[in-house]
Amino acid sequence: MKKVEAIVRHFKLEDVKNSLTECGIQGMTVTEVRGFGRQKGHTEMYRGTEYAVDFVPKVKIEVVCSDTDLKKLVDAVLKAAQTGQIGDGKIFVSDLHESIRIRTGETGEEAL
Amino acid sequence: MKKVEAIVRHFKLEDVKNSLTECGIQGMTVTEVRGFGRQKGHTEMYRGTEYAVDFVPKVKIEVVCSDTDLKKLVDAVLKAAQTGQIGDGKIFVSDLHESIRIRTGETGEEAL
Amino acid sequence: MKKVEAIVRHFKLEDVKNSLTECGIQGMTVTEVRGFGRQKGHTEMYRGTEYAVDFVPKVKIEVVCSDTDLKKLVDAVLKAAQTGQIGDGKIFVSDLHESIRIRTGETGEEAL
Amino acid sequence: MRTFLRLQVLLWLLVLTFVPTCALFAADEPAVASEPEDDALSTGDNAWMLASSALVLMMTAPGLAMFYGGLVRKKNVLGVMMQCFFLMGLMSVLWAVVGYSFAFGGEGGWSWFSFEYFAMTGVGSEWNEAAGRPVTPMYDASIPLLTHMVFQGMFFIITPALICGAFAERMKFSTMAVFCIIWGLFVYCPLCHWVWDGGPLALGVEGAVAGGALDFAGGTVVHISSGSSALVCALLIGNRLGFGKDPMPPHNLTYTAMGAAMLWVGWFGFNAGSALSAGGSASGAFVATHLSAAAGAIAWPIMEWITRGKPSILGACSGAVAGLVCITPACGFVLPMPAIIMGLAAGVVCFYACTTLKAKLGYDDALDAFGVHGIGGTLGAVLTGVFATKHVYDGYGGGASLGLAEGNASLIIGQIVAVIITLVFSMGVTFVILKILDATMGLRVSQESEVRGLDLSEHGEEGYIFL
Amino acid sequence: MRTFLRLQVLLWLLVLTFVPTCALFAADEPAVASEPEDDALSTGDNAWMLASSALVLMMTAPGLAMFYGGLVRKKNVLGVMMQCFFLMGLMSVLWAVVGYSFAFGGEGGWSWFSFEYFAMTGVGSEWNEAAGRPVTPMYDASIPLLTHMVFQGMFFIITPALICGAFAERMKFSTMAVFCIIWGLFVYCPLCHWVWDGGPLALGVEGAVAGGALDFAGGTVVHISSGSSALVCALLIGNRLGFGKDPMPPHNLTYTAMGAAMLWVGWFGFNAGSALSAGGSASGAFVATHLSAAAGAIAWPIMEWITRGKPSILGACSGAVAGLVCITPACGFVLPMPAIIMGLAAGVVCFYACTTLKAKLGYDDALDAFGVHGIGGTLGAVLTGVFATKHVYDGYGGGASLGLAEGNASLIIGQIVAVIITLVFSMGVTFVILKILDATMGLRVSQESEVRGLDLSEHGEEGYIFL
Amino acid sequence: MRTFLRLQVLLWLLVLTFVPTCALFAADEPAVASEPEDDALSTGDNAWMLASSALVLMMTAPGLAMFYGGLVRKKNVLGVMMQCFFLMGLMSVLWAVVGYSFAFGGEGGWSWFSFEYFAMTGVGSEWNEAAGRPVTPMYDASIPLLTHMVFQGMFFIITPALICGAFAERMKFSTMAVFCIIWGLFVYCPLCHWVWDGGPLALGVEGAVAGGALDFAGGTVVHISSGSSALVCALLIGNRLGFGKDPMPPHNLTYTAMGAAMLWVGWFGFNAGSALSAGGSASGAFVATHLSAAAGAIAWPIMEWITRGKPSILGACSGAVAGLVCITPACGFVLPMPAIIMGLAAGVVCFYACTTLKAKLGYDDALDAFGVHGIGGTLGAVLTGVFATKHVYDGYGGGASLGLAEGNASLIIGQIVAVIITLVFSMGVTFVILKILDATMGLRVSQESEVRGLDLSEHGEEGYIFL
Ligand SMILES: Nc1ncnc2c1ncn2[C@@H]1O[C@H](COP(=O)(O)OP(=O)(O)O)[C@@H](O)[C@H]1O
Ligand SMILES: Nc1ncnc2c1ncn2[C@@H]1O[C@H](COP(=O)(O)OP(=O)(O)O)[C@@H](O)[C@H]1O
Ligand SMILES: Nc1ncnc2c1ncn2[C@@H]1O[C@H](COP(=O)(O)OP(=O)(O)O)[C@@H](O)[C@H]1O
Repeated sequence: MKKVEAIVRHFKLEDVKNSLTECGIQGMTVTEVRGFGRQKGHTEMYRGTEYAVDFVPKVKIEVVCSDTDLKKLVDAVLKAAQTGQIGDGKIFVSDLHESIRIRTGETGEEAL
Repeated sequence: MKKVEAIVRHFKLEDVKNSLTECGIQGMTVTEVRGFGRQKGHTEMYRGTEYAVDFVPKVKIEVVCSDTDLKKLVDAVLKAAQTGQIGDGKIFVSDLHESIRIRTGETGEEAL
Repeated sequence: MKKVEAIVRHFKLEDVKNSLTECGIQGMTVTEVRGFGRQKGHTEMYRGTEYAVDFVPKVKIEVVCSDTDLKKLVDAVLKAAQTGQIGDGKIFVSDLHESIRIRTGETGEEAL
Repeated sequence: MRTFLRLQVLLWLLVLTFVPTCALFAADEPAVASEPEDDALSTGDNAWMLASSALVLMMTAPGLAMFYGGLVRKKNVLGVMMQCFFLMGLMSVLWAVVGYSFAFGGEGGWSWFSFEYFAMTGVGSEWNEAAGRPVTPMYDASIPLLTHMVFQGMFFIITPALICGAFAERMKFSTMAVFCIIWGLFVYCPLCHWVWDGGPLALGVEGAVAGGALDFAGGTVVHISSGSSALVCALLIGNRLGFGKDPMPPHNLTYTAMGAAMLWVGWFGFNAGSALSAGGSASGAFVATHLSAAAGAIAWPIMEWITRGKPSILGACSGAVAGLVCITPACGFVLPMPAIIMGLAAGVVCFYACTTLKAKLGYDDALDAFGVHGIGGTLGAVLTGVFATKHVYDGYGGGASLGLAEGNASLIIGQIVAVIITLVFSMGVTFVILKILDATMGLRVSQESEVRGLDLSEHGEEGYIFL
Repeated sequence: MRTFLRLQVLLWLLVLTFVPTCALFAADEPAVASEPEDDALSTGDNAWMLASSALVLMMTAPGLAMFYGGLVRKKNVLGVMMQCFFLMGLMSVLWAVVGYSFAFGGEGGWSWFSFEYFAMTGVGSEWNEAAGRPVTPMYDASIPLLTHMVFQGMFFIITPALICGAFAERMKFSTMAVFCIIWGLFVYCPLCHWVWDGGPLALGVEGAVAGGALDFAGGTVVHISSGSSALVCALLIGNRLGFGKDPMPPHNLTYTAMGAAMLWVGWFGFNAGSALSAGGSASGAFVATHLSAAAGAIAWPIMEWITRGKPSILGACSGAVAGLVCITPACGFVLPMPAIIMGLAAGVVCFYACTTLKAKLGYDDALDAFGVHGIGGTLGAVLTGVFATKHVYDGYGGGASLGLAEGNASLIIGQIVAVIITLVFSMGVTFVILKILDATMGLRVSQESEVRGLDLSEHGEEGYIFL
Repeated sequence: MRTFLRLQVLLWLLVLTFVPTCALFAADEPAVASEPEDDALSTGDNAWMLASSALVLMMTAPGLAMFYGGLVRKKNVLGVMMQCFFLMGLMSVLWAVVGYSFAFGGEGGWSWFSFEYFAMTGVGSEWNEAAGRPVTPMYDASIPLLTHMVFQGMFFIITPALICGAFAERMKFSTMAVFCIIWGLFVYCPLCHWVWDGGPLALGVEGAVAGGALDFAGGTVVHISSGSSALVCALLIGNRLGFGKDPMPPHNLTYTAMGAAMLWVGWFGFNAGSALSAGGSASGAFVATHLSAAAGAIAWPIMEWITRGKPSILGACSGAVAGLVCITPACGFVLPMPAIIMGLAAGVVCFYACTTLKAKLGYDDALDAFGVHGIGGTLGAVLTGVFATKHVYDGYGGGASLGLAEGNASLIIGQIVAVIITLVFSMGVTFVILKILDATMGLRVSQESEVRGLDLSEHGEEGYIFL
């Protein structure tokens, strides 16, 4: 099994979710994160004091899938999240040792 | 070492924490996440506009442990987090390359 | 490639970010987390009811880097985040299978 | 089940539309050709009473809604705010239709079912042939009956809203609404009638029980009645799921603090407005109110400081409210310095009631409606018998001594008797109402709804969407 | 582009400084030696009017600012609050310089460009040689012109602020400011003049259109004008990006609820203050306002309960506001029970307007400025023609019947004509203004700015930094 | 250490209970048989003054508490709110016991230690044998002394609360409380006495310094005193940890905006209430206040627009407050248009003070108490000398010219001298108090507490629990 972490723009979440469900993914977990990267943040000014806000709000989507589904899934994210502008985000893929469904105790790909 | 990520129901956090500390775990890290899965979200209605809120609030608990502790730990989570209803959550286990305690610079299982 | 997760104190974020950019890191992702560990939380008292708040606010910094940059990076975090007090946090390192830049579709270390 | 609910709701709507429609025609009866009495209207008094009415409405929302809203868990914030807000609508309509008539219509005595002012008959202005202009009926010489009605109507809102603190985070919304209607008509109206409409609990009324009692702005009528009913509610509905096990800290103390501040500000309308005029009595009540709140706001956190090492803002807010509750029956009868003493006493006593006592007894009065309003109101009613003075109010006429501190022991007996009657009556009737509702509609939301929170399960909304 | 903007801004600043400076010297002209008329000043009336003015300002902020602020998405919360707050500054200065003069200066009739009170000439007090003291010009016998000016000035703020609900989350701030200035002078001022300064829409004025209409506190002037203009705005500026596709739930309903409560409280100043005195008329308006709001606050959620199974707090708040809007033109002319009927009607009608109607037509009136203020105001203006009664207001003199319910059909015709004139005039002028602004400044922020949110893109700030 | 603290606290509690108890008996002295003078009470004036008192309390909380609370970091939000709330209690009790007596008791002159009204002696009502009823002592012909006392008492709360902006996020709560007590008695009371109780800074008083000065509602007494003391506090307590390095943006600008709006609304009570009546003077002050706030609310963001390209809501709020501060001393003496000029000036000058000046000097006046209240107050006091006019206030009698704009140069000299005296006195005494407290109790929380935030370390609570 693989764990895919995609860090995408906030307002792309709805699109990515739809795109993933279309290609058969049945579960995912989403976290609010802030990203630092090529995309510059912005400055905010409060009564004459300027703050550089380097971190841009992003959304992290975590999906665990079988090795065979990996490519399909990555492509789905790529398609849905791309705007072509700096700051589109990243996809990170890593190996997963085991996965368990708490409700039933099922393990492995059955648990997804 | 193994990293265990458990995505559980919000109101089970206290129970899981207690169950983990009972079985000797000394540290964990918790994140607010939102999950999408078999458990359906709900619809909210604002002045006649209906929104499907697909993402359900969940809590992600991350624990790093030695390989030997793994089973004990997974069982503890399973026991504490189960309600038997759809939406109980998942446990994901992956391998960890290294862990370091920032305060002392200790590495490996010593750092936990 | 390696994924480094550093859980540090809230008010050290700015320092760690600077220290990382100085050693050439161009991207990172930050999440608000709450940690449980040797550092005790605190008790809050509301109209005579006492609550033990076991979880301490922490910040999780995720950085993906090449295997060669790993040491430099870990040292940078160690230096910037250390106060010597209990609760300084941990660094967890794991292997990464793949990384992709959504904007361009580049993969591997190019994508960082 | 759901169909039943809907039918029920429809019925209400019909009634609510029907009653005023009738009344519309009722009001159309030939105008009486009496002499207008509204020449004596004092614009100064009326200006203050209108401002006070606005202030008292502000107490329920944003005041109480923020105060209570901040104290619950995030998932129930809209639930409590909705209770306050909906009651602003529901109780006001009820008041106009029958409440005011029950409370202030008819003669004195124990019976309170007068339809004198039913559907505002004789309250609104009327074309006066003799004067050749519309004439507004007056309450007494200086303010229109309309002003009195609306000012008192604001009390009819906040009193049941206070009770909501007891069953917060678990009561069914529909049952809450029905409960408040019945409670209003069968607990609030009679008490109001007995105390403020020349009934058997009022001082100086012939045949008053134990000589009658003083209650300037609602120590018995508002606070003891709601506080003691709240205790019954908390006991009958049972503790929140996970009570004593899961942490249930206030989710937004900034709301609680701002709500407490608005309560303080609004209470000036509540108490000084109860003078029903803008003269020296209003000023005296205003000052007493302010000083008692101030004293409470320091006493409670200082108690925390001493016993636990840290003064908290929740303590300061609770203390201020306790001081305000305690001075409510007394504010028009006491001098400034005793007001400070009453505030200090309220801060200390309610602190123990909400911390030690509640913890010992183990009931779940979620937002301490009993601990603050029940205990504080009782304390205030009794202390009124101690500190009321002829220097402020000539209760017995001719400058006779009034309170215990002046050497008269009879007032305090009347006060204590009035407290007991109020306690027994409120708790008894509340018990009966709740038992009936429990058997018919059910008091409590399902366990699943409670875990999800009332915002989603009862109202289908979320308080904050910050993502 | 930016330089142009800056120049423009600088220019304004100059104008704003220049005009008052002139006026300063204008006001320095030799004082007239007339007899002082301010002996008739009623401190009671003035006390109530000053309190009312404060209450009406509170309606715009915190009231409306929280009500609207809570309804938008988090990234635009400061955007709408800033619109409200900035208008408090901008419209007030404009009102003092020319607005008041346009609205209330000169003779009646259609023309409204009077400079009688330009830059407050003749409004402030003046040294009176004969009396040997400064004398304050009076509006009528009982309150100073200054009080009237500032009270009416508060209406000049909130009316355009209401429109902001329609173009929320996408309008350029600079264009919004210019729009409000022009709209104020060319829509609000004439309407105000026609209705409240003895113009051709006022009842009883010679040559009034269709006999004239009644508008106690601004059904036409404030709500129909702003509501219908809001619809034009929503249509011309277009829907928000992602409208109908992305979820756009209110980000903070606790703000919305607290804002609605403050609107309710502030509306007492708005409506009862429109009596311009603290007598029976103010009391009657106060009561009608309260009961209509109350009825609306229960009608809307009960409609939700019936049609969808759950009453929501947003429904209760919307219903209360609808009730308040609806009673605004009527509050000084109707009895309490009809006020309840009007509130119930407003709750039900606006519920359908904001849910079914809007969904069918598909325009994006983000915060329902049209659905609540346009529809509710129209309903109120018409129902005023039904329920206005001689028992409250002797409109035709001699106790002649007033509303349809009393058997007189002529008033309601005047009401309907006034509504139509207001609708056509407001929408027409708004259309022209927006077309011109669209061609010159542009109405809408860039797509990128809209996605980021107005808080950051237009003001460089964030609402909440909770990390 | 902790034991010491507890003892101290206990001591206070004893004193606080003791003093009023004594007073209770003091007030029990035989009533004087003089003729009642309260027949001249004007209910209109009293109605307005009571409403004003409520408005001024609302300025401290929710007003200032939200304004300041939103500006700090999340971890300190309860800290500043608690300071405001606790001061509402503490300063009120202090005022009733000795503050009012010091400020308004005794004769004029520099000395201010009068015990005339100690513990409210002679302030509350008293049984009057001659009249056969309780009689309320009057302040002057039209309002009770009680009303005057409580209205002025609200100023005694907000003035030290303003200072809290300077040492926000790092001051020890206990030291803050002690500081405010001493500061109130040794800075506020004397200034109040000198300016408003016929002391040597009041215009027209024999022997007034440089002819005396005009201060309608507290330019010197409230704003210069608190603003300049705030500067001393900021300097002596030192910068916040990480100041200039870590970002410290306002954590909740929605609170700040709503707080500013409430300050604006409440300021009507502050300024127009300072007329102590509801006549033309109150109306004039009300209008001047509103227009100056409005002008400030546009001037500051327009400055930002010009210099930085974006107007911000924090700018609009800051500008409104600056305008309000600036008009405070002048509001009862100037015409509407000059009020606009003063507001514009305040907006521009305070903008530079808070941005350029502060940045250059590098002190950490966290919430700009000095930049807004110190600078704005000084500007206002000086401009009062320019724009005060005989058309509004006949300061010298017989219609003699008043301000510089009318050709009289002597007033402005008196104003400047009064400003200098206030500045030197306030800063000097504040310096001494702080030095003593630093040596005894310590001013600042530990570094660890500061990092954790005052909410947890000083009060053991959290502002928001949103999980
Ligand atoms: N090395 C990295 N490790 C972890 N997260 C990263 C890394 N580099 C970038 N990110 C995440 O990806 C987001 C987008 O990266 P950015 O450099 O701004 O744009 P792009 O990927 O289009 O070049 C960042 O905001 C950050 O959250
Ligand atoms: N493939 C997945 N990858 C990541 N997280 C998942 C995945 N499937 C489910 N989850 C997480 O697990 C939670 C519970 O899953 P759900 O399907 O609702 O219930 P159950 O596991 O009992 O069948 C989801 O809310 C989501 O956070
Ligand atoms: N086994 C673990 N798994 C995951 N996170 C951990 C673990 N142990 C500690 N942490 C994280 O590290 C933080 C610091 O740990 P703590 O024991 O308090 O201090 P120290 O590392 O200095 O001994 C914790 O708050 C928690 O977030």
